[in-house]
Amino acid sequence: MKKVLNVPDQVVEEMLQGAVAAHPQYVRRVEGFDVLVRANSPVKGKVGLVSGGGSGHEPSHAGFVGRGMLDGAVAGAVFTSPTPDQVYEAVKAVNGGKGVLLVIKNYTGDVMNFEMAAEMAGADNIAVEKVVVNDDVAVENSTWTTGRRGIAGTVFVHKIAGAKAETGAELAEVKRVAEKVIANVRSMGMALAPCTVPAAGKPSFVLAEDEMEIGMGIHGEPGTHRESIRTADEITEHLLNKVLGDMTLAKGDEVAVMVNGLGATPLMELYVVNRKVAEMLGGKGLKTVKTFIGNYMTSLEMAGFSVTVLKLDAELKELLLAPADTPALVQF
Amino acid sequence: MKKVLNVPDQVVEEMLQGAVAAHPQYVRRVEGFDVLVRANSPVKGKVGLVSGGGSGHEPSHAGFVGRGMLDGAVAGAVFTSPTPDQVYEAVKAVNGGKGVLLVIKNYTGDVMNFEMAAEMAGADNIAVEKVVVNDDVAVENSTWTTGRRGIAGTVFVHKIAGAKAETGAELAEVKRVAEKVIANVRSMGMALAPCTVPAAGKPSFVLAEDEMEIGMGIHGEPGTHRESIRTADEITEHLLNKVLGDMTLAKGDEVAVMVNGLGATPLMELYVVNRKVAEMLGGKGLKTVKTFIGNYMTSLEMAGFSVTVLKLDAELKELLLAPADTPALVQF
Amino acid sequence: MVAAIEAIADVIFENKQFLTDLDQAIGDGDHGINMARGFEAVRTKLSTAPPAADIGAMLKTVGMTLISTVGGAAGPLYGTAFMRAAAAGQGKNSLDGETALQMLAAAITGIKERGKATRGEKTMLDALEPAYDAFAQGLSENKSLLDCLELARDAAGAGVEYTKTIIATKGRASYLGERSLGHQDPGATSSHLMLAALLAYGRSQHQGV
Amino acid sequence: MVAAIEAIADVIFENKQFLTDLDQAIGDGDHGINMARGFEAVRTKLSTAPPAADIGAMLKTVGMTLISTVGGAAGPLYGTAFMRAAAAGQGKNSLDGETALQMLAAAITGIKERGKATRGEKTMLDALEPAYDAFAQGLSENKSLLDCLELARDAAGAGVEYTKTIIATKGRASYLGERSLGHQDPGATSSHLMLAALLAYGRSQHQGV
Ligand SMILES: Nc1ncnc2c1ncn2[C@@H]1O[C@H](COP(=O)(O)OP(=O)(O)O)[C@@H](O)[C@H]1O
Ligand SMILES: Nc1ncnc2c1ncn2[C@@H]1O[C@H](COP(=O)(O)OP(=O)(O)O)[C@@H](O)[C@H]1O
Ligand SMILES: [Mg+2]
Ligand SMILES: [Mg+2]
Ligand SMILES: [Mg+2]
Ligand SMILES: [Mg+2]
Repeated sequence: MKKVLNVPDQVVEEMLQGAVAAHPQYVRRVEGFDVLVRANSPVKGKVGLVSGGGSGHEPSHAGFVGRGMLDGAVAGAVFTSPTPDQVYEAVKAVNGGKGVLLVIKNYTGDVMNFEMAAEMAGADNIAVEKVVVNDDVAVENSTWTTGRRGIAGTVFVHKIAGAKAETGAELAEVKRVAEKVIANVRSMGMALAPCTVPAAGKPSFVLAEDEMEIGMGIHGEPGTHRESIRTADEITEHLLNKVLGDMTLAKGDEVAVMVNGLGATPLMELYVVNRKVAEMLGGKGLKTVKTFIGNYMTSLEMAGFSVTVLKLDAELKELLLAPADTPALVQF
Repeated sequence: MKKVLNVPDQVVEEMLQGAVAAHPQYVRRVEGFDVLVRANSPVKGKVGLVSGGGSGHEPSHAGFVGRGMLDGAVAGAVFTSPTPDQVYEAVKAVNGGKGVLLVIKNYTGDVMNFEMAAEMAGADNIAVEKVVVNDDVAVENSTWTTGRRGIAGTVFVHKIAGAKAETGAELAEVKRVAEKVIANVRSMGMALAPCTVPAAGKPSFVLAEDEMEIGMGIHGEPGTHRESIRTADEITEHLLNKVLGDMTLAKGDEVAVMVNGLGATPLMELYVVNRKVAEMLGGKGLKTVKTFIGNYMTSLEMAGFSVTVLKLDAELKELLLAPADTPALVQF
Repeated sequence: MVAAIEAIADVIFENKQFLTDLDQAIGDGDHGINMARGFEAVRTKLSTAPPAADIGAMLKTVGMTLISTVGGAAGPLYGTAFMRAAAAGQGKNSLDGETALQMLAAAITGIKERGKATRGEKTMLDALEPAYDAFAQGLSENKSLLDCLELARDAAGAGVEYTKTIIATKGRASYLGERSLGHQDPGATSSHLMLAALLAYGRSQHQGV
Repeated sequence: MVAAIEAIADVIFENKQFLTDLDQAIGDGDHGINMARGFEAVRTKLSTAPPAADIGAMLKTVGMTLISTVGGAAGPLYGTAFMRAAAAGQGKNSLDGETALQMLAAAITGIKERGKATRGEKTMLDALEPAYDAFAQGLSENKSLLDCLELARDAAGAGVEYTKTIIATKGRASYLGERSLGHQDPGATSSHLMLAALLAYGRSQHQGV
């Protein structure tokens, strides 16, 4: 395990300290908890947005805490959902009187822990609603699974629901918009090389020198299959076809795109991927309103990427393009 | 070599196509050249800023083309300085009548190629000035070397000289400010694992499983020495002490910090590093005005990081905090 | 009773790597790490707070500690299980077979309510429900508490083996579809280990007396 | 003369990996890749454009092509070298020893002006300057053009060996300080290879006649 680390068990604590030191203008720590909230939390008269999950997906989620996106982010142990008491603290810290929306990635542990937190907050008479993001088309959404996983598409939920909350909308409205994003966003990823959870000390899976995993999850969960590495264009075509195959899009429709690096894949390669993405979407007569490219939802130092497409309507487009000011996403 | 690639020889071309497709609001391609300039270039009445170098350092430099930073970026082959004709095209494309400043990283090849371009532009009566960034304290600045290398500190030159140019300042003024940044910025890096130049197909160096290289250059040039991996705090302390040892800083001075990932090092680890950086700077009574943390000057998928400190005065601080709107750095 | 919990904690520490490896095969490779973190906290808690004679009170502490330190899927599930067992064991200073069975039943109900899984989905329930059945059977045959626990442990062990033969439809392993076949479930394994540790502890006490 | 350039191109292609490996040891591992890319472009250029009988015109094409395709340190240096040699050879359709010497001198001056290095700094100059001296010496002894070239090639080869014994103070290898000792300079090596290729080409022509 080659990492820049002190004590593996302390990595989340030290990361949070380093993040607060780096971004004091954006975030502050909820004392005693692994929770970062906006420096000016709670924002009165605004629905609070809380997300979180296991650590190791940085900049998700704390990197998106700030104006126009999240109010709070809860950091679990690496790749492990945070516990209910932590989420509960985040909810209390960001509640500005209009209630709190929890944005949960669809994993059994995350859903249960956030639900328990919602029950605790409910007992305090804080209005709490939740949405569960499940954009990963690598997993079949059938009664035979716990449903599709939540991956990079979650960032679009943060951005758009966050912009809606910033308008002063009510909790139900913010939730409606978040659910509209979830209904319209699909992603799929692949991995070339694994990552190592610090506390585990060894790679979470092994791939041969010429092998890749298609449909890789962001915690190292196996994907749809393994095969020999193919060209960037072939891989991109496969992933994007799977993504588009699960969406209803017509010529002239507007979309937003995210080409997301998993941690160790250089921007150079993501641009090579985006070349093919743009070519394919253009070829289908789709209009790409905005492309996000870089490391948004990572998996420690995993090598690989995911492609996300979000179908826009007038409402989603306006909210997507609204200003945001967070450590990891700033737009005018 | 595990990469998301099509043809290794085409990687720069395909990257540029992907970048233009991703950021049409920011950049356009100078037809026929490996040059990206602002979508609205040339900006009349503004000094043009051109940088560039070998590819493989993304988002440097094209990621910093946009309002408040660069006007143009020239992409050489991977880790190889671009040729004079390419730089010359960039100069012509961004010249808005007030001349052009070339921001060059201090490598023999870069300096020579940019100088030849300046001679070509001079023959066209375009006013061209150049500054050479040499922030890497790993290399001694003696008559026995070609001088310190230019690494991540270059991004501060882009930011601050770019902000100065945006005020409408004259070429000599923009150059003066750029040189002030260069005089006040120092960096040093380390690597845990090498990268592979696509056309070479094999890693540029080899490190044992428990080894790291201190003072690593961003093209895989050897550093000061190799040793067994130490803790994040120990490594950070060593690098930061080297950096500070080459600067004159007094209690109460204001600084800007960059904790820069080389490509494969996750943000989590960079935050762990920043925790120690903040602790050390705070301990010396220095005031950190702004911290940049993430992948700014990479080395393909090299694992490792660099630390940069820029000493600020009132002028540099104001320009550092001025707005910027580019693909890789946006601030209000 | 604190010593019983410590026996459980020890078996988790000993099997931290094993449980993690099992989870690496069909999940995300953290089950042992998560459980060890939780029981580390439990041990600290029980050693700093005055150990309650009331079994219910003590199990409530265990449950709440697990909920706030384990995380992932196992945290809420085992946490809820201990909380529910605590409620069933409230006010008791020692255990009889009937109470133990009620506690086990309450724990299982809690896990099912929280996780919405049923037997046969390749989860901890595939160890715990057979364990309950075996315990109940033993009790109906007037077996001793420890003999019932032995039946329960063996049934849980058989349940672990059974999980190798089925496809996961709950939890992270469900993403694997058919590829989860042949692998034993980490959560079922940790349940089996905890029952085994309880039994070994009980036997050692019994011999000592 | 186009064939002579092609002979140079071939030796570069054959040694692409070798030159790259040398550069990996003390530089950034691209010298062979850069030079091969440049001479690939040169070959294409010469095969599509009508080859000029004028040696100067042809070398100018070579120089300009190298400048616009090689990049790095070697691009401007070799590009300038060929451009300066071109100026010295302008209007000539064939080479005599004196012209060849002048062209070599002009090339070296160009490299020194552009790169501000001198002999002994572990660069291509450590192959080229000894080569020039040997060529001049041969000429003063009334040796033939090819015999002079052979002396030059051998001197360049010795210069390459010499680079192993000195510390680099110019170019990327200078960052290494003492650690550059023991390694031969990639640029000196490519210079030596080009001279060797020129000689081999000349000898083959001479035999053929
Ligand atoms: N819905 C569920 N009901 C019961 N047990 C479950 C459920 N989902 C998962 N589990 C159990 O949890 C175990 C995984 O725990 P753990 O690895 O700690 O959590 P995570 O999957 O969040 O990483 C599985 O092996 C399984 O036994
Ligand atoms: N200032 C200089 N003068 C003469 N030759 C130089 C100078 N700097 C570097 N070189 C030569 O260039 C060679 C390296 O070329 P190359 O690897 O293509 O460029 P880069 O160092 O930019 O990657 C060195 O081996 C050396 O011979
Ligand atoms: Mg987990
Ligand atoms: Mg180079
Ligand atoms: Mg797990
Ligand atoms: Mg080189």
